Amino acid sequence: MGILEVKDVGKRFGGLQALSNVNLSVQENSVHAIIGPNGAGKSTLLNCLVGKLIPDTGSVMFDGQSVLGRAPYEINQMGISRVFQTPEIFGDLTVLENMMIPCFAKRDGAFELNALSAVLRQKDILQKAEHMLEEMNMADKRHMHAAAMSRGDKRRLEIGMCLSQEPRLLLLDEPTAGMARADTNNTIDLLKQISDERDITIAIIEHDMHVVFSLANRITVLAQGTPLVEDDPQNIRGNPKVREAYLGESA
Amino acid sequence: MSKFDVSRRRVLKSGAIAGAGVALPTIFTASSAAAFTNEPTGGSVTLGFNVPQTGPYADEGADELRAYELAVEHLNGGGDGGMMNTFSSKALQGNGILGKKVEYVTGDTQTKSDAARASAKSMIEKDGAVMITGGSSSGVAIAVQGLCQEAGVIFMAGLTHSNDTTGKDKKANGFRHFFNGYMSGAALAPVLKNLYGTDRIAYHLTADYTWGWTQEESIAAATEALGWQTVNKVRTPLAATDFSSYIAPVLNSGADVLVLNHYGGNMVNSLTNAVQFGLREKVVNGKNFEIVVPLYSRLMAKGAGENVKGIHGSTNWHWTLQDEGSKAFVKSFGTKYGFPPSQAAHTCYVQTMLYADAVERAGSFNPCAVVEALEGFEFDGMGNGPTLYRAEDHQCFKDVLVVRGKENPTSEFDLLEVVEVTPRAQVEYAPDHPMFAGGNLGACNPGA
Amino acid sequence: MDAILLQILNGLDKGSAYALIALGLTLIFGTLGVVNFAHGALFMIGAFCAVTLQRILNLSFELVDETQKDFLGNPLKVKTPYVEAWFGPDIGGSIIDWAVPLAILFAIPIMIGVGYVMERGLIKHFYKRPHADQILVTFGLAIVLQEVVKYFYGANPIQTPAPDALNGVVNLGAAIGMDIVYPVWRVVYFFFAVLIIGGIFSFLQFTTFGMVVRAGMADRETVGLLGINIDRRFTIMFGIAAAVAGLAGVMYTPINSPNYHMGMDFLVLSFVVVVVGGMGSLPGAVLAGFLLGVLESFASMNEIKSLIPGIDQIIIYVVAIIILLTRPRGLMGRKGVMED
Amino acid sequence: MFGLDKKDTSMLIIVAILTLFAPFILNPFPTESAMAQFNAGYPDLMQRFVIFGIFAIGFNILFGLTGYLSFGHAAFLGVGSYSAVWMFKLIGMNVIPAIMLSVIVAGLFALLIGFVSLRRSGIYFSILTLAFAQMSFNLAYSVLTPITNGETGLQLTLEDPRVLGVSATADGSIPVTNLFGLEMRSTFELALGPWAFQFNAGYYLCALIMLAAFYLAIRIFRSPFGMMLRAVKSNQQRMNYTGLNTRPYTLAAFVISGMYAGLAGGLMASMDPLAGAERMQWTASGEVVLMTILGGAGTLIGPVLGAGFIKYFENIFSKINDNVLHTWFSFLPDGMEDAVVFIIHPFIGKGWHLTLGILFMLVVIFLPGGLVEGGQRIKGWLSRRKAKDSGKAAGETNPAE
Repeated sequence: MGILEVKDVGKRFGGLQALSNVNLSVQENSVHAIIGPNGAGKSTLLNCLVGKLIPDTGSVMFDGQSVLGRAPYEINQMGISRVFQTPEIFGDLTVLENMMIPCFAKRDGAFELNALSAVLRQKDILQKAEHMLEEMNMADKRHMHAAAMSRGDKRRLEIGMCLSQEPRLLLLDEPTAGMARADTNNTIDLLKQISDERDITIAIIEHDMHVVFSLANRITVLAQGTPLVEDDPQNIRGNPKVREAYLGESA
Repeated sequence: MSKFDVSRRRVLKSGAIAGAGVALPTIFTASSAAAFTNEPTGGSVTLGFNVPQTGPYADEGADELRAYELAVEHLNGGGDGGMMNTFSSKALQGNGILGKKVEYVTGDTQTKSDAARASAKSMIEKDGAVMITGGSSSGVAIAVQGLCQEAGVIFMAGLTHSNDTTGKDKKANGFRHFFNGYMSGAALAPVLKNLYGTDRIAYHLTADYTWGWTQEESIAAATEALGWQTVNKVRTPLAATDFSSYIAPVLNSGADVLVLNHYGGNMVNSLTNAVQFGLREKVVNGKNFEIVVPLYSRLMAKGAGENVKGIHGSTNWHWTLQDEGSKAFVKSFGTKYGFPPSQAAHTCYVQTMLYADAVERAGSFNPCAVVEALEGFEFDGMGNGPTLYRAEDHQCFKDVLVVRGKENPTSEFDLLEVVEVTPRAQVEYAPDHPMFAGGNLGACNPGA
Repeated sequence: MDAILLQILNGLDKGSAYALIALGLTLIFGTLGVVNFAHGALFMIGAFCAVTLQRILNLSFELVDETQKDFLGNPLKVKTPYVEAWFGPDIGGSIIDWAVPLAILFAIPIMIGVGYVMERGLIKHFYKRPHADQILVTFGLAIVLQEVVKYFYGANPIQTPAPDALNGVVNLGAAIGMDIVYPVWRVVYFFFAVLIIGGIFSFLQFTTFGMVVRAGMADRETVGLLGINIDRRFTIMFGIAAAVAGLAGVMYTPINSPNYHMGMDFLVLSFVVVVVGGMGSLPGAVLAGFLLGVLESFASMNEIKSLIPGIDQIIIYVVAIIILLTRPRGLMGRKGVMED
Repeated sequence: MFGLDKKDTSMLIIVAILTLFAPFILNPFPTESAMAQFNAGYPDLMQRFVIFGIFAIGFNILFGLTGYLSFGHAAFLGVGSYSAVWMFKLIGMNVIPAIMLSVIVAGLFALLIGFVSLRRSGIYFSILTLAFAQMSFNLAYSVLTPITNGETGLQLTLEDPRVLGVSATADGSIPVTNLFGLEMRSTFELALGPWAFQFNAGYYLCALIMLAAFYLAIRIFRSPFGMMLRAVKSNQQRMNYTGLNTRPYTLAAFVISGMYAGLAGGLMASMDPLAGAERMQWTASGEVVLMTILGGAGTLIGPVLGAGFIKYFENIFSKINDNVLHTWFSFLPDGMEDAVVFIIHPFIGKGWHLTLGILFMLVVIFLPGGLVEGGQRIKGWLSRRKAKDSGKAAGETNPAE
């Protein structure tokens, strides 16, 4: 039994069957990549997992509980954090504040009217956020406006924000899209480090094969809205069906 | 414009040397040595002219302000003296009021109760005004009247036509020279009877706020007393600009008279729309369809242009009147500004004169003394024939004019013609008349 | 039945004005991304183009007539318009009579000019600024424009009648055996509005210029990358939007005498119309304009008013609330436009 | 101090000093001088400054922090005023219960409207709030007249029951609003040479309440809640995917700012017991938006400055007339005097709207951050100059930055 179980999920947009019969099982503490050509339904599937879309059929269970019908913030509180394709951070806030917000969410839940105590008095949160910044190697940027940082730093910050919530499952949506090679490699190293050091499951949607094969220990290939195959990286690499559907096309 | 009128300017200049008033404003002081609010102690006295300077009634407000400036000039002995010469009371000497030079401050009511009160308060608190006057709507008049009562200064209402001003919202410190909805009805009814007969069916369109309601009530009561039926009374939103959807139902209602209880921009638009829909060419029940606008204003009639021709209504005063007072006023106003005064200008001028005269006769600016001097005061020579300031409700009783839109105007000011001067006796009513009941003058408040 | 038909006509007529103003607002918003609070002022300026032309045509020379007296007893100065003196009283008189339709020709260049100056001189600098700043600056401009008009024309409404020939009523129901009497000018106004709306839509649909503008509305950056000078076209669109508002104003003057704050009266309503239609959607703006016009007319029927007192005061807002709660982005709005 | 950091504390102290000494600061010109026209130190205007300051501070908690632009906030102010006046009519003339009721009623009203309107964001939210407020205004003006007294505004009368007070005083007038016997209108006057200063009880009550409201706003700005609100403005998507429910945050901000508006409305009625429907019109809602943006949205002090700026123009500029102008320029030769008056004439008195419109445009064009940015620029310029001067004095040994 995996930590995330997707069963028979289907989703239709008007005349387009975006997903059909998707079955997926993500094992605890694995790094599971979902790959597929453009339009294969990767993003749709991801949106079904985090509550942005509700599938027409099937079920999505996280740690034995259904996520269907729950709002994104509820699913997040269950322990799923999401990293976006383009980094989604609080651009108007400082880096430190960015890091504090998930800490508050972890401590206080989805809503807490904490209107009269000063932020600066929240020692536990401050400590945690500072610690996380150091871990992300961003302590020197703590008073910078987040919007002013480079894309690589924003990605780092976003991942750090997700980690500070101590999620059980981290979902990444093409985390290196549009990045320079050096930034990509840094991100790969960071993710490797995370999966090695932490008790965490990572599911990653990715286009870049270099990233996929450096990180994943399990891969699902999606084509035309349905899983083609699920296997180890070695086997995927050699699978002719995959080559035909995906690798050959992108090569 | 007469901005460069030298004589006027000189007066203004000297009049404003100490524009802010000499006496320390003592309004709202719980413990003060003064006998009453803003008691003038120096050589001058400050009056507050609170008129709409912005918003839809700004032109009317500008005309009121011209009248006030003229009145101040006359009180201080400048100009030709205007109606001071025809006024039956001869207490005013042309040397200011009680020998004190008259100065004034101006403010903007914006035709909003709040803004009007703020403006009046600043005149009382900051400038030391001992009397507030002006305004071009009943809501504002009632709000400012309430304020003056609390503050202990006199309020001489400007243009306000609602029954409530001297009815359920009357106040001891407030006085109204202008006529009201009841008087319009009482004056119009006999004329309408002569013109249109006793067998008519009326349809009312009424601006949906207190003034509209009191006028609708007054006109409906007066016409029903003639034997007319009222088929419908429809309330229209104040903010309405296009009245087509209110006019259309009139066509098939069986009514043969449309009464427009609208004022200002509302009146211009509803009348224009009614004429557009061909109501005036219509024949209903074998009779020509007629439109009545109970409260006319020449300034507004201009906006409706051709459409007012032949339409009847009432007004407080009109510049074509040929009595000595009116002639004197039109002459001095026309000479100074180049066009004849409006009824708003007239009532404001008269109110200022009446106040000054009352102070002079009372020998004091104390509001209570002024109230006493004005209550029951009978006068003449101010353009409306013999007039009484009734003690019970502080309403002036005088002749009311029934007017008609003129068919062949000779100038842009010559829009209305007087059909009948309804004598005072015909528009009088008991102070406890049901349309005016429910109020209480209270006691005069000298403040301090 | 007659009553309902009449109210539909009234609604379409009111809707015409709403739709024209909302159309211009949406054009500006869709192309430039600017929330223009001065759009009502453009409508008002258009109306005052008609007033101005009427005044120009009525420019007169004065002759002193000793036989008549003015109100102060001085000899009366008789005024004769130059136009009548030049063309004779008949032709001159009818030129004056047709002042409002003539003002269309007069207003188009003026409004395009006003729009051009506004865009180049002010709005241009606000593309990158927050919407709140755009609102504040255009609101300030609206106040300035209306105060300037008030300074020259006063606060009272000014009558600007339709030509005599178009002043009466027409029985629209004659053909179907019903009695539906309706003012001619209002019928003219409706068809005029339909013409303008149709013109704008076909201009955007069938010309290259329009195609580029539509593409720019959808994705400004991409079109810019194609090497097309999109800014210049947008400036022209601003001029066109100003002209649409101005013409709506010119033609509106015979329906209601114009005054300096008529723009503000329409501003809030037209914003409601635009939003109900859906931000950035031209068909949505037109549809919402007519819809709200018709519903407003129905709500002022006595039968409805007696059922729900005061409904005519609030109908527009009630409809707006219902539509926005059931359709998150108005009738035809696109996702992500002005949602944050 | 007070749980604030040093910077905030000093700002609070400066604001406190400014408000408490306002009767002096706002009356810089001797009563008899021609410039006395510009004095704003009389009770009514001073009260308005602080009351609208409260209104704008509250509005800024919503708009400045969350970015939600409400176009209907005047409705809460109006509801607050009506509640307070009804309290005066039914219960008695003490202002405390009236103000409390207005805050509560406005809060409930805001909860209702906010709950519905916050289902949408951006301009759709703005139009929803506008629609609710315009509905309230239109109904208050017409159908709801029995409750609101329509056009005239809700007033006190001699017939009101006032169960805990008296309907009429011994001398036959309506009793006045008071705080446990201290009349709101009582004013102490101080004449110092040619100057006169007015110290009004009502003003000081308003000022103290504003200081409390300002203090509370600082606390909210610096709290985790305030940070969450800024996060809402910055990125709602990230909020949702960080396990935070934005709706209760925005709703809480909406209700708090509605309560501020209700407080302002209640105070307005306490100073002058009349509640007019125009207080709820969209123009009144627009005014608070303008105050906030003009002063500097999202800054603490900005909205207060904006409120003061607009109210000053409304009350002082509208009262200047040609008469006054001629007094000022009487030192000029006659022709020049007329010319100067002629040029200034369109901008004063009935032209005060024009002046205000022009100033709006100038501020937005040149000071995108509002008046606060103007202040910062002046401060920056001064400190640069000072640095330069001291640098010179030190003989370039201490190079300026």
